[in-house]
This record gives sequence, C-alpha cells and structure tokens, in this order.
Amino acid sequence: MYQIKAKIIANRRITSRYYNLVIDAPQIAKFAKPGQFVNVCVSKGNEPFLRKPFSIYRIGPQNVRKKSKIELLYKVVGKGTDILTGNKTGDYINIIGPLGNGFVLPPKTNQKQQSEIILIGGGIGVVPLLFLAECLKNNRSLGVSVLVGIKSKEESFLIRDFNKLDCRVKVATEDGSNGFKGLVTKLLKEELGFGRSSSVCMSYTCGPSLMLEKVSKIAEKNKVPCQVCLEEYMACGIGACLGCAVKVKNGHFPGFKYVRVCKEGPVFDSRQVIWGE
Amino acid sequence: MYQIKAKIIANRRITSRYYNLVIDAPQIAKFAKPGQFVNVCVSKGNEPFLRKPFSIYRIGPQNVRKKSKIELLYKVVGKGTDILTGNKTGDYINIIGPLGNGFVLPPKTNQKQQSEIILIGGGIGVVPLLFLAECLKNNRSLGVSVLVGIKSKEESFLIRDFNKLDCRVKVATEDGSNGFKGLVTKLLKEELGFGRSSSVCMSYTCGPSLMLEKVSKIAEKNKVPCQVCLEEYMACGIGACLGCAVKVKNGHFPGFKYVRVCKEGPVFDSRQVIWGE
Amino acid sequence: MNKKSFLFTDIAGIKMKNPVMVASGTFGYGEEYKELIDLDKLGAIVTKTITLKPRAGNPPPRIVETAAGMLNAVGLQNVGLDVFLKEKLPGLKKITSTPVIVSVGGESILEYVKITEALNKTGTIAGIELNISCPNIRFQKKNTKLKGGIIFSQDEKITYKLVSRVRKATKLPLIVKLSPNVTDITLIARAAEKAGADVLSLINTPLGMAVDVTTRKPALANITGGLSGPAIKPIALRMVWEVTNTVKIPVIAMGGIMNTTDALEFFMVKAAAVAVGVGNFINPQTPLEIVEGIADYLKRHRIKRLKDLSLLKGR
Amino acid sequence: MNKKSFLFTDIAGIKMKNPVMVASGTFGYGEEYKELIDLDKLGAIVTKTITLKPRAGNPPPRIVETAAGMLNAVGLQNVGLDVFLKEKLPGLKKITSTPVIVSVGGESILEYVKITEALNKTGTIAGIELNISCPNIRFQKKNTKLKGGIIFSQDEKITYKLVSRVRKATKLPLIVKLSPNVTDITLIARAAEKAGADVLSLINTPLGMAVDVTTRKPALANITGGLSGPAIKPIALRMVWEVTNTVKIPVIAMGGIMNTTDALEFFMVKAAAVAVGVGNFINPQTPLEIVEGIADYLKRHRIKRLKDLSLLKGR
Ligand SMILES: Cc1cc2nc3c(=O)[nH]c(=O)nc-3n(C[C@H](O)[C@H](O)[C@H](O)COP(=O)(O)OP(=O)(O)OC[C@H]3O[C@@H](n4cnc5c(N)ncnc54)[C@H](O)[C@@H]3O)c2cc1C
Ligand SMILES: Cc1cc2nc3c(=O)[nH]c(=O)nc-3n(C[C@H](O)[C@H](O)[C@H](O)COP(=O)(O)OP(=O)(O)OC[C@H]3O[C@@H](n4cnc5c(N)ncnc54)[C@H](O)[C@@H]3O)c2cc1C
Ligand SMILES: Cc1cc2nc3c(=O)[nH]c(=O)nc-3n(C[C@H](O)[C@H](O)[C@H](O)COP(=O)(O)O)c2cc1C
Ligand SMILES: Cc1cc2nc3c(=O)[nH]c(=O)nc-3n(C[C@H](O)[C@H](O)[C@H](O)COP(=O)(O)O)c2cc1C
Ligand code: FES
Ligand code: FES
Repeated sequence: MYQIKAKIIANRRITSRYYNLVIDAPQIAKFAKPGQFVNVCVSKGNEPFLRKPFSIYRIGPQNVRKKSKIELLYKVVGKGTDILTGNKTGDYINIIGPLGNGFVLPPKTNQKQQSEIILIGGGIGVVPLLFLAECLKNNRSLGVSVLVGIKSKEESFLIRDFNKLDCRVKVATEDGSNGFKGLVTKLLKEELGFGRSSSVCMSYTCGPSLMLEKVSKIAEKNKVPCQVCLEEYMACGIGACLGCAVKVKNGHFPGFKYVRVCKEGPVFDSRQVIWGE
Repeated sequence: MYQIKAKIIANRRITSRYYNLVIDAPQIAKFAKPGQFVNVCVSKGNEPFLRKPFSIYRIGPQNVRKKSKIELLYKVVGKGTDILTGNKTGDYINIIGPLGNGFVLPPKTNQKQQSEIILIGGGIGVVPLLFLAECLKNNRSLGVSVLVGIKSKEESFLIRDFNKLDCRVKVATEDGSNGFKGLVTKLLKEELGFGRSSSVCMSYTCGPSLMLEKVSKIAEKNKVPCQVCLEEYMACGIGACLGCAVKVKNGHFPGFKYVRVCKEGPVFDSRQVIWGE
Repeated sequence: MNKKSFLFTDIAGIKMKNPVMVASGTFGYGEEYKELIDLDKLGAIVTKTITLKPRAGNPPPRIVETAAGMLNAVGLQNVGLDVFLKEKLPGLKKITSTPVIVSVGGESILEYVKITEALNKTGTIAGIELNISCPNIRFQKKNTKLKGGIIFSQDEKITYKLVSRVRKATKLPLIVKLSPNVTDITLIARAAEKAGADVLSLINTPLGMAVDVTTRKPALANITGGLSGPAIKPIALRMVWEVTNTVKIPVIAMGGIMNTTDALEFFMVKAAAVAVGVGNFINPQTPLEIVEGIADYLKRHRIKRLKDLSLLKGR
Repeated sequence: MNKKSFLFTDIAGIKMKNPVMVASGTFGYGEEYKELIDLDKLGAIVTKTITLKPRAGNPPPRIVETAAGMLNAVGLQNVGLDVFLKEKLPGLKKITSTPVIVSVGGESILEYVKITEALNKTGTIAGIELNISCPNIRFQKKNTKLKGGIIFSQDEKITYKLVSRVRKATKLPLIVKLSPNVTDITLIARAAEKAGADVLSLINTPLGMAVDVTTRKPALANITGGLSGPAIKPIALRMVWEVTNTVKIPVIAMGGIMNTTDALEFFMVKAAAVAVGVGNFINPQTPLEIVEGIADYLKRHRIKRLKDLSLLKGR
C-alpha cells in the first residue's frame, strides 16, 4: 500500500461520459492484483470532500516484466469524476493503492472439463474484470467467457478490450442495439443451463448490486462458485473508518457481521454476502 | 445595478502576482463611475464561498461613445484571486455591478489657482484612481498629479497608465528601486508643503488603510478636501447584509454610526471616517 | 395565479405564491434587491430583524469566509421600529405585493410585545417572525457561565413565556425562529408551539469562530459569530427533521439552501416552506431558480403537491 | 528527543514528542496506517472507541459526503474489550512506541468502570479517553423527547457522575471527550473537571443528516450521523475557546483540522494539543505535515513554546 503523487500519462475521453486514465505508478503497478482498487484524491480543496475509489482496469505496459503504469476507466457521474476529466498529461495526482483483496484466481487444474471461467460485468463494472481476464489469459490457459450487460451500443467500447484478449464475449443491451436484448443475467442463465455449468469452475462478477445479487443466485443454483466485487461508499479506503461495511454471514453476531469492503473486500464469495441489508 | 454572465475578453498576466481582466459588460460599462466596483463570482462551488469585490480600472474601448468593456486589475492574494487567474478568453463570469458610490468629481471652476488635483495610491489601490484620472483628463482640463507608493520597481507597471494619460506622476518605493525611497505620504507632505496646498482643490486616495489614515491627516492639516476609497470584507456588495460596516462621525449613536462601504461608500469624505475602529 | 399555482402555499394564513422565502438579515429591507430580481416572484420576504430602538451593530470586521460558509457578527444593526414603520416598510410595500414578514428582536419580553403591538397597526404585514435566536442579543441567566449570557430560545421556559406574551398581543400569524445552539431543539419547539406559535422557523446560525493566524487575532471583532451556508445544512436538516416529527405546526426551513436540490431535501423532511439566506449573496437569483426547480421536479416526478414529497419509507 | 523537542508536550503525564494526535475512530487501531506513515512520529494515537462487548455497528450506507465534510453513522462497530486487549492493543504496541490512548465507550456507567479497570492492568497505555459524546450510544432520560435518548455528555449531572466513578477506578490520565450538541459546553466541561478529569477533548461530531433526493431516502441508513470536517471547524474553535476560558485543565482540540493553519487556530485559542480526524482519510500525511508546519511557524516567528502562541490582545 502506497500513497504517491503520480504523474498522469494520459486522460483520454472515450465517450462523453467515459474516460480512460493512465497513471505512472510503478510501486502500485508492481503489486496490484485484479479486483484491487486505488483511492484517488480528485480535488485540491474540499469539493468533493472525500477521495474516490476506482478499480484498476489494467497494468501496463503489456507483456513487459517491469510494469509501471496503471490504467483506470471511469464514468462521469458527479462532481468528483467531473473534476477528474480536467486532468491533463503531465499533471500529478495523489493516489493510494493498491487497496483491498483482489479476486482469488481459480485453482490450477489439469482437468479439461473444469477449465471454463465466466466473467459477468454490468456497465462500468467490467473494469476489474478486464484486469482479471488479462491475468487469466496471460498466466493460464483457461477458457474465458465474458458476459457484459450495457445500456446500449454507445457503451460497446466496454467489450472491446475483452475481444482483443480473445475471450468469448457476449453482450446484452437494454435496448437491443447490440447483441442480446435484455439483461445480462438472462445470458448467464443460458450459459449455465442444460448442464453446461459443470464445466465452469469459477464465475466472477462486478456491476450494480441488484445484478450482483441475481448473478449470485443463478451461480449458486447451478453450483458454480461466484466471486462478487462490491462497492460501498468509502472514506479512508484502508480499513480505518469502518464506513464501507457490508453484511456477511457467520459473524460474531447472531448470524451476521459487518465487514469492510475496502479491506476484507471488495471481492467476496457470493455465498457469504447477505444481500439488500 | 446588473447581475450578468459576462464574457471574458482577456485575462492577461502582468507579473506573477498581478492580472488584468477585461470583461464584456456593456450595461455595467455604460453606467460605471470611477470608484465603483463589481462583485465577482470567482468559484463554481463553495471555495471560496463569497463573491469578491474589485474596483473598476478602466472602461473601454477608449474614446468611443459606446463603451462596452470593463477592465479590472487584480492582485493574487488568496484562493479567490488565484482561481480568477484560471479564466480564459471566451469564458463567462458572473458579475454584479456597478456597485457603490464613486468619487465625487471636483466642482467645475474657472479659478486657475484651484485647479490642481492630487491622487494618492498605494499598491493595488491605484486601480480606482486610474479610472478617475481618465475621467478628470477626458472631461476637464485639470492638473492631475499622481503619487504612487509601491514596494519596489517590479510594481512599476502600476504607474504606466497614468504616465500615458499625461498626468504628473511621482513614485515612492519602499526599497528605493524606483523614484523616491520611502513612503508615499512623505511625497504628499512635500507636495502640499510650502503653501502649495492652496492650489489643490481636491485629493483622492486609495490603498492600505494605514496609508489612507495618514493621507487624510495630511490633507486635513493642509485644508485640502480628501476623498478616501475604503475596503472592507464584503458578502452581498449591495447593501443587504450589513457586513461591510465602517464607523463614521455624526451618527444617530453618540458621536458615530456604522455605514456600508458597499452602499454609502466605498468613497467617503476623509473627515467623516473614524479611523482604526 | 399563474401556471405554477400548484406551488401556492398557505402557512397559518400567510398566502404565498410559492414556498420559497428569503431569510431575515440576508435580504435587507427588500429594496436592496429590487434591481436584481423580481420581488413579486418570491414566496415571502422576511425583513432584517428590527428592535425598538435603532442599534449601531458590532465593530468591523463583521464577516469572514469559512469552509463552505461564512461567519457574521453584524450585531443586529437596524434602523429601529420608528424608521422601519415610517420609511422601510412603506417603501417595500410600494415596490412589491409579495407578503412581508417582519422579523422582531428585543432585549426583553416587553420589547417584543411593544414592537408587536406597533406592527398590529400597520395593516400591511403578513406576519411576524420572532427572532429569539440571535446570537447577538443575550439574556442573563443565573446558572449559565456562557460569556454574555444565553440566547432566549436556548431556554425552554423563557421561550414559552416570551411567545405566550406576544401571542396575546397579536392576531397576526406568529412565526418563532429557533436557535440551533441547544441540546434538544424539540423541547424548545414544543414550548413555542404550546405557547401559541403558528409556525416555527429554523435554523438561525450556530455560533462559530475563526482566527486569523497572520494577525493572531479573532477574524471577527466580536470574536464569535453566526455560521451560515452549506456547511450547516446537515445540522439544519437534522433539526428540521427532529422538529417536524415532534410538533404539529408548520416549519419554515433554512440553513445552507443554495439550490433546488438543497430545498428538496428540506421539503422531504416535511418543511412547509424554505428560506434562502446567504444564497442571496452568492447568487441573487437563487430563490427564483429554486421556485423553477421545484416546479420542474414536481412535474417530472408527477407529484401533485409539495406535501407528497416527503421521504419514502424503507431503504 | 530530536531537534524538534521544543514541541514536546506533557499533558497530564502523557508525554508526547509533539502535540499532534489522531482522533478516535479515524485511525482504526493504528496498524491500518502503518504502511502509509511513520507512526512513531505522531504525538499520540487514540484508538477507535471500544465497548465491553463487540458491537456490530449500523447498517450501510454509513457515510456520505457533505459540503466541506462528511456524515458518519458507523454505530461504534468495534471488536469489544477482550479482542482489543488480546490482539489489537499488543499489535499496536508492537509496531510503535507512540503513546496509545484508549477510547472507551459504554451504555452504562458500570460498563465504563469495568473497561477502565481492565485497562488499568495493561500497563502499556498512556491514558484513557472517555467517549461520552458518541451520537450512537444514547441514554434514556425522562424529560427529553429526543429520538433514542440523549448522549451522556449532553447532561451535566450524568457527566459528573460518570466521570467521578471512572476517576475513582483509575490512576491513568483521564481524558473526557465532549459532545458539541449542547446548549452550553462550559457547563459540561466544568462538570467533567470537577469530577476529576485530567484533560478534556472536543469536539465530537455535531449531529447532522442528509437526504438523497433521487431515492427520496435519508442518505444514511441510520438517518442521522455525526458531521466532521472543515464544515464544523468554526463551531469547534468557538467551543474550544469557550472551554479553555472556563476550565483549568488542558484541552485537546479537534474538528476539521486539515493543515497547519487549522491547527494553529486551535493553539491560538489555547488548546494544549490537537487531533486530526477525517484529515487522515483525505491525506494520511496530515498529522505529520502539521508537526512540520508548526515547528516551522514557531521558528519563523521566534516563538519558543506553543503556550506563547495564544491570541494577541486588542485589534
Ligand atoms: C471499490 C470501488 C471500485 C470502483 N471502481 C470504479 C471504476 O473502476 N470506475 C468507475 O467509474 N467508478 C468506480 N467506482 C465508483 C466510483 O467510486 C464513483 O463513481 C465515484 O466515487 C463518484 O464520485 P463523484 O464525486 O463523481 O460522484 P458523486 O456525485 O459524489 O456520487 C455519485 C455516486 O457515486 C458513489 N460515490 C460517491 N462518492 C463515493 C465514495 N467516496 N466511495 C464510494 N462511492 C462513492 C455513490 O454511489 C454516489 O451516489 C468504484 C467504487 C468502489 C467502491
Ligand atoms: C471595494 C473593493 C474594491 C477592491 N478592488 C480591488 C482591486 O481593484 N484589485 C484587487 O486586486 N483587489 C481589490 N480588492 C480586494 C479584493 O477584493 C481581495 O483581494 C479579494 O477579495 C481577495 O480574495 P481571495 O479569495 O483571493 O483572498 P483571501 O485569501 O480570501 O483573502 C485575502 C484578503 O482579501 C480580503 N478579502 C477576502 N475576501 C473578501 C471579500 N469577500 N470582500 C472584501 N475583501 C475580501 C481580506 O482582506 C482578506 O484578508 C477590493 C476590495 C474591495 C472591498
Ligand atoms: C449577514 C447575516 C445576517 C443575519 N441577520 C439575521 C437577522 O437579523 N435575524 C434573523 O433572524 N436571522 C439573521 N440571520 C440568519 C439567517 O436568517 C439564517 O437563519 C441563517 O443564515 C441560516 O441560513 P443560510 O445558511 O441559508 O444563510 C442572518 C444571517 C446572515 C448571514
Ligand atoms: C468515521 C468516523 C468515526 C468516528 N468514530 C469515533 C469514535 O469511535 N469515538 C470517538 O470518540 N469519536 C469518533 N469520531 C469523531 C472524531 O474522533 C472527531 O471527534 C470528529 O470527527 C471531529 O474531528 P474531524 O472533523 O477532524 O474529523 C469519529 C469520526 C468519524 C469521521
Ligand atoms: S473505507 Fe474506511 S474502512 Fe473501508
Ligand atoms: S457587503 Fe453586504 S452590506 Fe455591504
């Protein structure tokens, strides 16, 4: 975990609402794992007041041993992300990372039938899944399927990088303007239906919390382990404030306890999460 | 009095700490008088929280009947003025003006011996005096002497525009790097000494409050009327909040009352002001 | 009324074309703003607090910026009842038909009663707001060690007594403005309600202070002052929520309202109306923009009345 | 001690290399920050408040940003006394020699006493801070209508009783942390002083609230929460000023301290030490930067001791 004043390599506008930020941060790049995030100081003053957490989208440069850059992909949703768009190449930005526990990679195995992996992403939730897909593809020879749910084809750029990785990619759009018309959870059901689930050794998901809950249920029903990447409002990002709590099973308290998304998470075993509370 | 979203024509850096802001504001330009000011919304959010008042430096274009631009000259001293430096040509800025009562021009007179005017400015306090000097020069044929006190020769640009107006200009620098070494009040004493004061029909001054107090005393001692342009912390700028009070003589209260710098001022007859309270 | 008449609000007989007012002390005697906004479009105008005799106010500096807000220690400078009645009130009534609520301050209960009686006779005002929460007028109480005594509305019993007396003196709609500098605002709110207040208004300013580290002096000559602006909005919202859940009479909410979203937050905790304070200084258009904003919001969400805007149940 | 030893501060026997502490609840159990700053350079570490039994805390969302600040309703989630003594305290002592002050919370006076007795035996802690100001632990009192009861330090008598009992139970330096949600903080401060407190610390968070107008729900699941950050600094400064002018015991000041200037303001109103709260979240280097900043300021102004830094007289 490092707090660094990092140089911005690029801050590219992808669409009016999505930006790609590349930061020179060798210390963080070196240790980051998929699913981890950085906590970014977006303002110089009190507006917005808190740092803002962003998942790591990619570590670069690609295929080079000495990784030194991290890439973020962010959606402009409010004051903080809006200010972020104003950053230019050469500017400095104060970030803390890598934070949290990343995804647990699937156990190494030789059994062909167990080597399918499914990633399910909703909108900007694809971010940590791309980093994960890269690791899965680079380090292992697993079949990686990616199911992505987006609003409409304007957001198709979100699947571009998965295609480049040679993943099997399926898209669901709410308006049917690209791929399947409907929810990504429908795609998942098909994917796991007809006994196909037995070849899937792990599923990973990130996106809006209602989607995560549904994905978890489908995975659990089909006996596929599922790791969910959660979001919660954060202040410190390092486990000190207890602000980012989520309810999980088997705690000290009758049937539950609160854990920190920033420290014990953001990735959890879906079966541990108590949804909607 | 108008509140307008005005276009910025130019925001030129003069030295590292001084900027010249030209704004397209026909309504304000049309009615503005020397000594009046505008209240500028410098930030888009809450930092800094209040509008910031600035005197009008000049109305433009010069010698054209349809005046449409106002010019400010500001010194970077804190958060608000720092943000102001970031404005670019074509940006819009929300300003309210013209505000306050300007200087009262000297009575028209034919008596040659009464036609001397002295302006005494300290640092950035020259701002309203330039606009005043222009009016005096353009509209009347008066002898205008300008005494300016600055820190050092780096601030000499503050007298440039007076020179262009063909005023008689004298400078005092604290370090002696330009003109007289010492305080501008010393220059004033010389100027009014040896009975010369009888030819001076009016003096006008703006600058740090200790200087204003001294200038007033010297002027009063020499029986020269003196109009002082005061500053006080302002919130509304239009007379509503009563935040910008200064103590003056002859009020409802035993010997005094508080008046609003933004409304009854910022220009006062020096003999009315109760200094240092 | 115009097409926005669904914003029409009647608070204890004060009929307002919309529920957006301007707060006492931030709008002078109204005329200061006449060149900048259309006064007729405001819900109501609350005047600067007046006292029986003119008050000089505090020495400068009287104001200073703080994070997302400002401190003021104006010290209730005002022209006094006589000049107000002779000049300020007629002047304001001449330029607008918007309801005028007169804010009343005093150093004793008797003073409040006297001013109220004088206001009864004007026939032109829509209501009275008792400012019993001004940090600049203090009341000496035995068991307190607070410098300069306490503020009237910091004490339940004094609040009750003061409001009861004024209540007896007038039939005009009576608004009581409360101080946030209290342990339990619901106790004070109930005392005012029991004493016959028609409406409560809150919050006045929390007491604050700032130091200028370059001069090593308090930033305000008066040392302490009232804090206003977005900084206090969370405190104001909490108190309005506590009070609307406690009393039956309507509440006028204020504290850091700078835009439509801020105003909506207060309506959602059941405020009957909102008042813009320092928002007027930053952008004189604020109250009118909020009127438009609320109308828009209601239309977009197909909500018929402001009343239906309260918080939704559950999470 | 090092070249900055003129910053050395002894507060009621707590020996600190400098007067800059970290505030309870914003620094976890210390180890969370160990990779980011040198814990040994802090004046003192105040731990997250612990209670006798573990507490689950409030449901999420627990925090939300506000103008120049944030609201929190963590609900005093903590591991409880046993785990604290077995794991957290030894863990922290192992990684730093900085004095550790343990913040203690409870639902009854007895609970405070029990925890204090257990802490007496550790032999490794520098002092106890009684958190009798947490908005999340309420005490039922008859004459209040406040939802969920009052906070201990909102009542003068309860404060006196609680502090007296704990005082009898320990010889450790005893710090009492006060709530700003009171009419007159000097009354509570005196009660704590009379009851034997060695030090006061203030302010805990003013109660606030925020509404999410898109969901029409309170932003926090707990509805209200404690406000912290620069927004509350003027209130904190005023209260510290009031209290240092009232009591003789030293005061640890906190509330929106984000940088050296903020800290200096508090020293100028006679705080004996300062604590950084949410400042740690925004920039974990804050306390250490303030240590440097103060040393610098004192040198530049040729001031020998912090004590000589108080406000100058006159205007
Ligand atoms: C672990 C984690 C990883 C994330 N990864 C990404 C990512 O890769 N790309 C991306 O675009 N977004 C990501 N987010 C969401 C991102 O943090 C928010 O969009 C951002 O904080 C919004 O800030 P704002 O000031 O623009 O919006 P605001 O107007 O302040 O808020 C809009 C919404 O953003 C969320 N939010 C605001 N502040 C915080 C905060 N301090 N902590 C958490 N959530 C907050 C809230 O849900 C809020 O309602 C991630 C969030 C978390 C917790
Ligand atoms: C009538 C009048 C005319 C002025 N004309 C000019 C001018 O022509 N050129 C120029 O450079 N400056 C002028 N000033 C001063 C200018 O307003 C301040 O320098 C500016 O407000 C500083 O803002 P800041 O945020 O940069 O500094 P801050 O760090 O906020 O404050 C620095 C100092 O500026 C002053 N100041 C800050 N806010 C205000 C405020 N709201 N109202 C009044 N003073 C404030 C205070 O003395 C403060 O100590 C004028 C002030 C007044 C009252
Ligand atoms: C400069 C100033 C003067 C004020 N004067 C008065 C007053 O005379 N009477 C009164 O009841 N409230 C007065 N107030 C308080 C406001 O009416 C309002 O209650 C408070 O500022 C909170 O609202 P805001 O944050 O929107 O400003 C004053 C506030 C300010 C900023
Ligand atoms: C997330 C959070 C948790 C807190 N928990 C505690 C606590 O457990 N005990 C306590 O005494 N104060 C607690 N506080 C209050 C702080 O210690 C401090 O008094 C307050 O935040 C004001 O200082 P600040 O504005 O610098 O944060 C907490 C504050 C925050 C923001
Ligand atoms: S954000 Fe502070 S504990 Fe997770
Ligand atoms: S600044 Fe408000 S009255 Fe002058």
